[in-house]
Amino acid sequence: MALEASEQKEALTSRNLLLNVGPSHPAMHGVIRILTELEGETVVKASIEIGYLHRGFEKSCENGSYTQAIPYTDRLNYVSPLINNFGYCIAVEKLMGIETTERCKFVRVIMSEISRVCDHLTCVAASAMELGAMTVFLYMIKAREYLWELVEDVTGARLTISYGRIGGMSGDLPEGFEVKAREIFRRVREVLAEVDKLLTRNRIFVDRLKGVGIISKEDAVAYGFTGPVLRSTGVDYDVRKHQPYLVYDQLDFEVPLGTTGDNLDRYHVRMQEMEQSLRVAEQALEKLPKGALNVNHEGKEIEAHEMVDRAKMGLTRGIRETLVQLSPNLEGLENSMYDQIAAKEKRAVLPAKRDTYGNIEGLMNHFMLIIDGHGICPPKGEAYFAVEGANGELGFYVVSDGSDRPYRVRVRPPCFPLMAGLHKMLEGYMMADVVPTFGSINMIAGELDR
Amino acid sequence: MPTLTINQKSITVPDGTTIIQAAEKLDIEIPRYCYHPGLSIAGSCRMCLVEVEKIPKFQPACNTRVSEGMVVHTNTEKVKEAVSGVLEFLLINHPLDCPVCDQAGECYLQEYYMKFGLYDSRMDENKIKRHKAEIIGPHVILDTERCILCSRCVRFVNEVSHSHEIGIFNRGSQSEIRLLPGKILDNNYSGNVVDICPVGALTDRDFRFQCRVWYLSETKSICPGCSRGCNISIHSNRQRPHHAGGRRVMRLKPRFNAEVNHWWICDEGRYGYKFIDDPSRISLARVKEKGEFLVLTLDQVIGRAGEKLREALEKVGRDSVVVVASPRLTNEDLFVIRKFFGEDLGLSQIDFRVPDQNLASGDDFLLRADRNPNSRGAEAVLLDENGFDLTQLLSMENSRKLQLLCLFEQDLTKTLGEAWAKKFLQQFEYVIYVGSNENETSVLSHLTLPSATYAETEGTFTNFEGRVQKINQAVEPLGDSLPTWQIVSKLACALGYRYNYENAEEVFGELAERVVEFQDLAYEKIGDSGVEIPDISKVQV
Amino acid sequence: MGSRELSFTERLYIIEVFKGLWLTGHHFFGNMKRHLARQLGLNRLKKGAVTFQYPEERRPFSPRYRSRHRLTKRDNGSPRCVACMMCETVCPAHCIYIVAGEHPDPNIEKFPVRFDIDLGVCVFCGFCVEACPEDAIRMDTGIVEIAAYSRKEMIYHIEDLLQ
Amino acid sequence: MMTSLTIEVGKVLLVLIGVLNLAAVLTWMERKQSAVMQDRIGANRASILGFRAFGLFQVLADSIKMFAKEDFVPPMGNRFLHTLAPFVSAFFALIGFAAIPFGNVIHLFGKDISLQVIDLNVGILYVFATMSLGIYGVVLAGWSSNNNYAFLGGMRGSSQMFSYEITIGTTILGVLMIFESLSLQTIVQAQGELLWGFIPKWGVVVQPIGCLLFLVAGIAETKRVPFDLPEGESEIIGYFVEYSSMKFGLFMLTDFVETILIASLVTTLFFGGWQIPYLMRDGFHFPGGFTVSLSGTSVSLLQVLSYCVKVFFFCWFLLLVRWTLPRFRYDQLMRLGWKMVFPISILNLLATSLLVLLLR
Amino acid sequence: MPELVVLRDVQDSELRHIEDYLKVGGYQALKKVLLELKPEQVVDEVKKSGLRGRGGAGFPTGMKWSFIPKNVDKPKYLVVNADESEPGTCKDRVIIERNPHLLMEGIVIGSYAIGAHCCYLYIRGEYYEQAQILSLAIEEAYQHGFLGKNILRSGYDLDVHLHRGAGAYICGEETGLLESLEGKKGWPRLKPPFPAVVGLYGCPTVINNVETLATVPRIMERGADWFASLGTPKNGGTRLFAVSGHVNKPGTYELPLGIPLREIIFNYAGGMKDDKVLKAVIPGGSSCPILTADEIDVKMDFDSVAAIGSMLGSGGVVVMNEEACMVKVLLRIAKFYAHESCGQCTPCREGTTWLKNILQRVNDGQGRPKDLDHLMGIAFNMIGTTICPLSDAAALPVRSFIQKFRKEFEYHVHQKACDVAQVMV
Amino acid sequence: MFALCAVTVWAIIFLSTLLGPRKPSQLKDTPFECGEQPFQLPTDRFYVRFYLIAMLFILFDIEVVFLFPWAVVFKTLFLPGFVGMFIFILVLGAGYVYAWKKGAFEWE
Repeated sequence: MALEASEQKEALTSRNLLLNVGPSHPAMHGVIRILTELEGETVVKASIEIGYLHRGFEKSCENGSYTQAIPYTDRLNYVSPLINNFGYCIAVEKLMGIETTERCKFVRVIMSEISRVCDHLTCVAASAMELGAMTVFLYMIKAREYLWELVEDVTGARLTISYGRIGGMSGDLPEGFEVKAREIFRRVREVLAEVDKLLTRNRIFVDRLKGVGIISKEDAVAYGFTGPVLRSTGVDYDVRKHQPYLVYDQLDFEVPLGTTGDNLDRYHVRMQEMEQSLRVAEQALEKLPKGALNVNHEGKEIEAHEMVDRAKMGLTRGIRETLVQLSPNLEGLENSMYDQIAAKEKRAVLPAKRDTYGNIEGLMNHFMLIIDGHGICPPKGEAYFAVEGANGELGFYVVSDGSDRPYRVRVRPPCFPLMAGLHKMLEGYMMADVVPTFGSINMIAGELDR
Repeated sequence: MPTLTINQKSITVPDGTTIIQAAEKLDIEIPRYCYHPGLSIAGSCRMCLVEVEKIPKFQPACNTRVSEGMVVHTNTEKVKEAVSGVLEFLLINHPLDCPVCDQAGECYLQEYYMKFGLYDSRMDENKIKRHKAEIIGPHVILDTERCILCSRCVRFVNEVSHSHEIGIFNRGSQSEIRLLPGKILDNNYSGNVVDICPVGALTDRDFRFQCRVWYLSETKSICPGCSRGCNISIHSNRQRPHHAGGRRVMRLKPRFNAEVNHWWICDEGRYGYKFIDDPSRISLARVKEKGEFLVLTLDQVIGRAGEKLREALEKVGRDSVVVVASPRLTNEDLFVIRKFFGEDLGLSQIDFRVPDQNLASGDDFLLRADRNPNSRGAEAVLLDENGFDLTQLLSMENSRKLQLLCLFEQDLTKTLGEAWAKKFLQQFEYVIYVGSNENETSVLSHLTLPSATYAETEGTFTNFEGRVQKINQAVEPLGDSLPTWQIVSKLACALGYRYNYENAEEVFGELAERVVEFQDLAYEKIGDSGVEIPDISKVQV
Repeated sequence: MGSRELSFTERLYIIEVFKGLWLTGHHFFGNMKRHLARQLGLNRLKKGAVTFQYPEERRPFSPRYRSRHRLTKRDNGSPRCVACMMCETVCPAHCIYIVAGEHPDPNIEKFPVRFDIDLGVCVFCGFCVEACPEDAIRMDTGIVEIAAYSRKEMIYHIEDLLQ
Repeated sequence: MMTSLTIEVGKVLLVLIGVLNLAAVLTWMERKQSAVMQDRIGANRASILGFRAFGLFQVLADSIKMFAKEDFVPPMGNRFLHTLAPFVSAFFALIGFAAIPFGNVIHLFGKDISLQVIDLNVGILYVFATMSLGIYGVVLAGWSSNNNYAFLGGMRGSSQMFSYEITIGTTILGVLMIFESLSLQTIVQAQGELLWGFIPKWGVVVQPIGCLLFLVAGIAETKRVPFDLPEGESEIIGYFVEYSSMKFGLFMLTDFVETILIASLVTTLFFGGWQIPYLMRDGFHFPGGFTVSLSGTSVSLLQVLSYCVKVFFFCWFLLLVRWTLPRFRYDQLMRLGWKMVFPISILNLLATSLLVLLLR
Repeated sequence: MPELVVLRDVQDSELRHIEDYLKVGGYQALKKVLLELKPEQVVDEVKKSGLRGRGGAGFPTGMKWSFIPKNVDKPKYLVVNADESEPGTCKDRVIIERNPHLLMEGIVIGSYAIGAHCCYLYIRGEYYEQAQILSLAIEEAYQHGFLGKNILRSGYDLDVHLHRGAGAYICGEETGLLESLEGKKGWPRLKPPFPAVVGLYGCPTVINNVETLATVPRIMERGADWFASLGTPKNGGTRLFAVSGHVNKPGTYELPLGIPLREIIFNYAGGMKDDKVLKAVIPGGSSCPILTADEIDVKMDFDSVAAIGSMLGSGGVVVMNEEACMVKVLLRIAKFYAHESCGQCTPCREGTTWLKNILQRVNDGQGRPKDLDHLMGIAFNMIGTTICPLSDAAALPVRSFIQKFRKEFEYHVHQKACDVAQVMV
Repeated sequence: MFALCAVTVWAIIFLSTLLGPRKPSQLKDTPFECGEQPFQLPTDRFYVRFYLIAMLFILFDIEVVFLFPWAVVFKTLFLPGFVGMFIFILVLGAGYVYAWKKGAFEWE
């Protein structure tokens, strides 16, 4: 007791404990290994080892057509797949010089923001759960579930959405989307308020996060951090604001910033970003160009198979005036809706279903976009496009050699630089802080390892 | 030699060149349906319309001859509009058949729609129904709905095959291709109409629904059907093995070679690929024991063959071994046979000439009576020194018992007739058969080694004119089979010789050094269209 | 920024803890009330939980939801599919296997002799539905329970898909 | 002699069965309660003949499952200690109940039976002693598993429980001071009195701060959220990471038994134990002079019921806490224990003593 | 009464027999030509006269003759196009019926001018009687030595063969006619090479309309200057106008080029029948763009008519009064072209039928608002993109009809009914 | 009570060992460390901080034990008891403050 701390150490030299945290650890959101050197409970050294979920995303993309890469992008940041979808699509569109329709841009913004909220919800919820606040987790997951319901209504799936298409989307928003979305946003806000009550002013929670996992502005920039983690340090950088894409420049939102770059700041940044995202989505809903959505078709509506049969028998008279009733999976591809969201580029966008079923031009166009070796063939060149993913700047770099397969697809995942700098946020803190710090970064192995 | 400008690019071309040909030289694509370089000009599809300065009307590029100072535009808005307009006309009565059409994927309607069309359809009338899926000959099926009346096929039967089986009947939008009364499209070149048909009107019955064309990969090769050596592309399906019952080689297409076959190929050659994936393929090596074949590994069987060979050489002598090579083998195969049997083992009884009892006949266009692809090459490689003539041996009533016969790709029962062949084979104590497919001779052999077919190997053939042309590997050798030169090399190794050729190119390199006819040739120089070797007779002097 | 320092009362833990307990307790009693009401048959509409009792109670799927595939049929029960291989080609997972055959009707011409989907490999991206020019394949069965004891059983054949 | 032995064994069995069953019910309650709090339904699938009983059978199913699981012992670990650890944990948690009175004296079979297994005059110290010994289970589990995580968990567990052991001691000093006894039965009986004639003289009334601190320290003793550091499932998985089958089940059981123990102690020390306000031996005597007469047996049964209800309530409350709060970090936990609860409890003690002095 | 050229001797009579023809001074021009003039001089004379082909295109005849290469070994041919099948036109028939020998004389002069020794006379299949008349005339001409070996002892030989077509409009197109003559399907040939170089059987060939050749003897007789003075500059001579439709006196009138259309209708054709209001006129056969009533002051010569967007064509003036439904008229025309398209070139083969189908629908009251634009677009794509002008012939009327009578078409589309009176109001 | 509890707990453990299957495997025998081979096992000496807590516990716990009897009889002892114990607590407090100052309660 009387010994000085330094003397204690000399007198009772103990070996530091080398401990693996991950790859298969309850708090590892994906698979990653943090090799920690513990002095007591204190982490003196942490080294991050990634690659446990490496599945050759980029090479897989390069082995299929441009469209076939879209399902792969779902599995990058699988918590916010829509943003990945759109990021990739916009990159290819940039490569091809396609301009999407106004409505398409708005829909993309809405869906991106919903996805972002899902992502932040998951991140905060998981962090809270790992701190033992299971109830918060479930409340937030409940909110995410509401949003996913919305996503399902639009895309036909909850996670593996495959919604983006080069030059558009796989379908327009369904009817009644706006009303439902607003209702769900209201419910999400309720949950956020509850979570706020449970956590934000709770000292146990605040103490766990405050002053923990600090990264300085300079370090964050030097490591190439982006997204909430960078903003928590007070650096004002958001792709949506600083290199506006889609229609973000027409929408009003704030970029929440932190000051110290600790876990608490990241929590606050995420919580406020959710609110901002909901705001953006609501504004976009407000401004969404309506167009021919509710056009009353004079012609009668016929079943898809009837149209196919008629066209096959050459009885095409009047087919262009009829509305085709599609398989429910294809809702939103009816001609009236499709025109609103699909870019007018027949070399990239599948024709509307009525054209595929009902006239030879559409059918041939459809075929040529699907057949191996034809498909979408952007001109030779390269394009990089970055969107604001939930975790930061998500960039797609696509190189085309003029064929129907990308020559190179490279992803700049926001998590990758974060992982490079993670050790800075872990070292010097306690073993128990590994989990909240790691959680606050929201590492997604899918996009990290690709 | 007029100089003209097409889309701001200048080029000087010989007199009489048409715009379309000049544009081709400049890599400017002008869409066309009726134009085919091997046929007369019809100028009826109107797809190749171009703008020529100082001429008010659109000119069809296929029929307009260039003149000095001509300025042609193929990509102005007006031209694009005209071309897409023509395409629209072509498609208004085109059925929605892409899903069931074999042409989809190599259809010029699709291709040009994507390149030059891309308009929104205005057609809202009923389409004209016509005859569908009519079998018009042993190889060809006709769908008149899909026909765009480019008349290529009609011109082909009139101008190339001179068989005059089909024509265009009726007038206006009722026009359609029909067989002439009392005729069917049955000539030895009928398959070519499928190739030249730019759409899916004429499709191949043999290929029908077997595989989608976009799954196919192309390999440049030479038709082994006769000594003409027509240039072909082997279309094989390597991506989706579940199609066509696992058949790998799906079809053959002629490949342009101005010196040999132009754009054409005869049906006999075109459909002569079936043996490659035939159930009769010998895929495993085997040895006959007590009258039953026993399948062993290739190395075991080659070891056994080596033993037998050594036994024959050591116990009885060189005169007891006869090697019958085949003019179906590549130059490389033949060279390795010559090198091993002739030079290393010092055998003199090597030949490839087996008199054919039922000699086929050729025609005056492409098909040659000699159905072997490499007779000329075999002569050059095998016949240059020893005076052995197999026919003598065959005709001789042999009193001495011969020890070993090594047969390469020779179905003696077929060429000699069953009785004669059996009699001949019985003279030998042991018969080794190296071949790709089962036949009556292989069944009679004591030891069988599986060799790869021409689609599974690479090498060279020498055609009857002395043109050395290259074949390339399209698919992997089936089962344990190997190219013949590899089998012989392995056999040589089994007897203690060092044969370590990496590939056919190495064999050819040595062949070019050693065989006078091939001197100065290099494998990579052969290229896609082959090289004619100087007259062999002259070289021999 | 929201991370203002905690006030003294907040630093005492207890008040915030009780606020939290109040909130969760509120949820507890509110939900209990609804559960009880439902049990007693007083209120059939309000549920005390957001979860679904899966096998007997199902979450309503969105109409667009991509569930197990099916092949649509002609009036005579044969598949509408004409074996054009679009789905097979577009499938990013290469899980569709089609073999075509000749149909006696020249207006149909082609039909699938074999049409297998390996659902163990399928990624449910819906590209096949989108690629089908004949409206022959749909993913609207609402069947999401796709399980088998072996990989082989995960391959659905044409008969299964036609049902 | 025989009868008294029978009665003793009967009491032991009653307590044991009661506690074990309550622990089992708590596993169900934990699921259901958390579910209801979290807008879920919770486990309800286990059924007997299609009868589900709101998932109560899940407990049974779980135990069957655990019994049927492979009992795994890490090869490099100490087999004996490894087996001993859960035994120690559960055993010491269970025997603590011996000193806890669950009712007053009941007159049965012509005998006065005290509703308590043993009325020790140092009952409270006995209970603390058993709780302290329970730590060995955790430490042993951590040590014998030959696993870094388990080891860390064991270390954390021991440190944490050491720290809060002191606190838990100091927090009840005030109560002891007021009721002047170490015997729990005496303390409970003392709480039957009324302050100023109408307020029950429960511990919580006279020692509110002590009650609160005891509750905090008590939760810390149970190793449950927000003090579940030894377990810390998302951090270090816990001291029982290498345990499986019913050995693991015993650790779980211990958790719940300890929860009941703390609930019982809180009830006993601060909430009047089996006492019901205004209920005397012969019935209710409300402050206004209103009386309800009851037979002695029914009073005793009512008191037992009251005890049970109180314990049950505190179990519920502890679960509510467990499912609401996040977890402390180690240093924060120590700080809370050493720098907040401990000094405050000492101050509380001094203040109490001063008050007692002054009131005298 | 203007001076007549072709119908001079046969205004109201017929000169079917050579004797009659000789009586009015027939074959004198031929004598003059064969005995006094060299072929080049004949060509020059015709050139000087400014005679333009009367078949429809109006190409200067002299020029055409001069394209025949001089120094080739191949035989040269003169082909007479008597395949008069343009709806609304029946001028050649008048010449053949009334004065076949004038044509014969023209044929011999023309053949002489281009050095042809064989002439084919391709007559429309439906002109059975006319073919009889012609074969008689040919026989008589042979008998009188105007055909055959050593004509008029000039040493010039000429054989004329009569060939009857089989009823295809397309065989009126010169190369289609050649194909037909060669025994093939009447598909127009790709040009170049032009018939003047590679024509019938691959030999240099001149194809002339009946009226053109019938004019030639007169020019030879009275001189080029006289002929040129008849019409307007550049459009010399007279023209046979076959007036039909709602007029009092439909018939074929020979009038000098440049005469106003109004005069033809109201002076020569006797004005509108039943004094109905004139609505529209097709000035030169069905393939020519239509003219409205406001435009009938146009001078009927090649250039003036072209200047207002129509064509003089083959001179078939079709007059329509207020009761004519333009949709029906156009449909009738479109049906004709859809039927007559040879099917060789894509735009024509598909376009004509497509036009017909849409028009049929519009006429049936199933039209759609976009149809008119489509018709215009389709017609636009058909013009100038084919081998022969049939496609243009089908497309031009469509465009002009819709341009000039759009209201009427729109009425059909929107009201799904035909009510001419309504539209005119 | 003791016996019964012991029997129950033992029975539970025994039953589970009896009923559970036994399928050892190489992989199962490695200690769990997130799927990686551990670098070292906790047999070495470990960081001193934990022992410090144990020391503190012993010190304070013993002192606290002294308070129990005092508290029980506090009312009887009255003022002298209070003063005596106040001094005791003061001394205890001094030690506590020293430990605090020394950072024994800091768990960095």
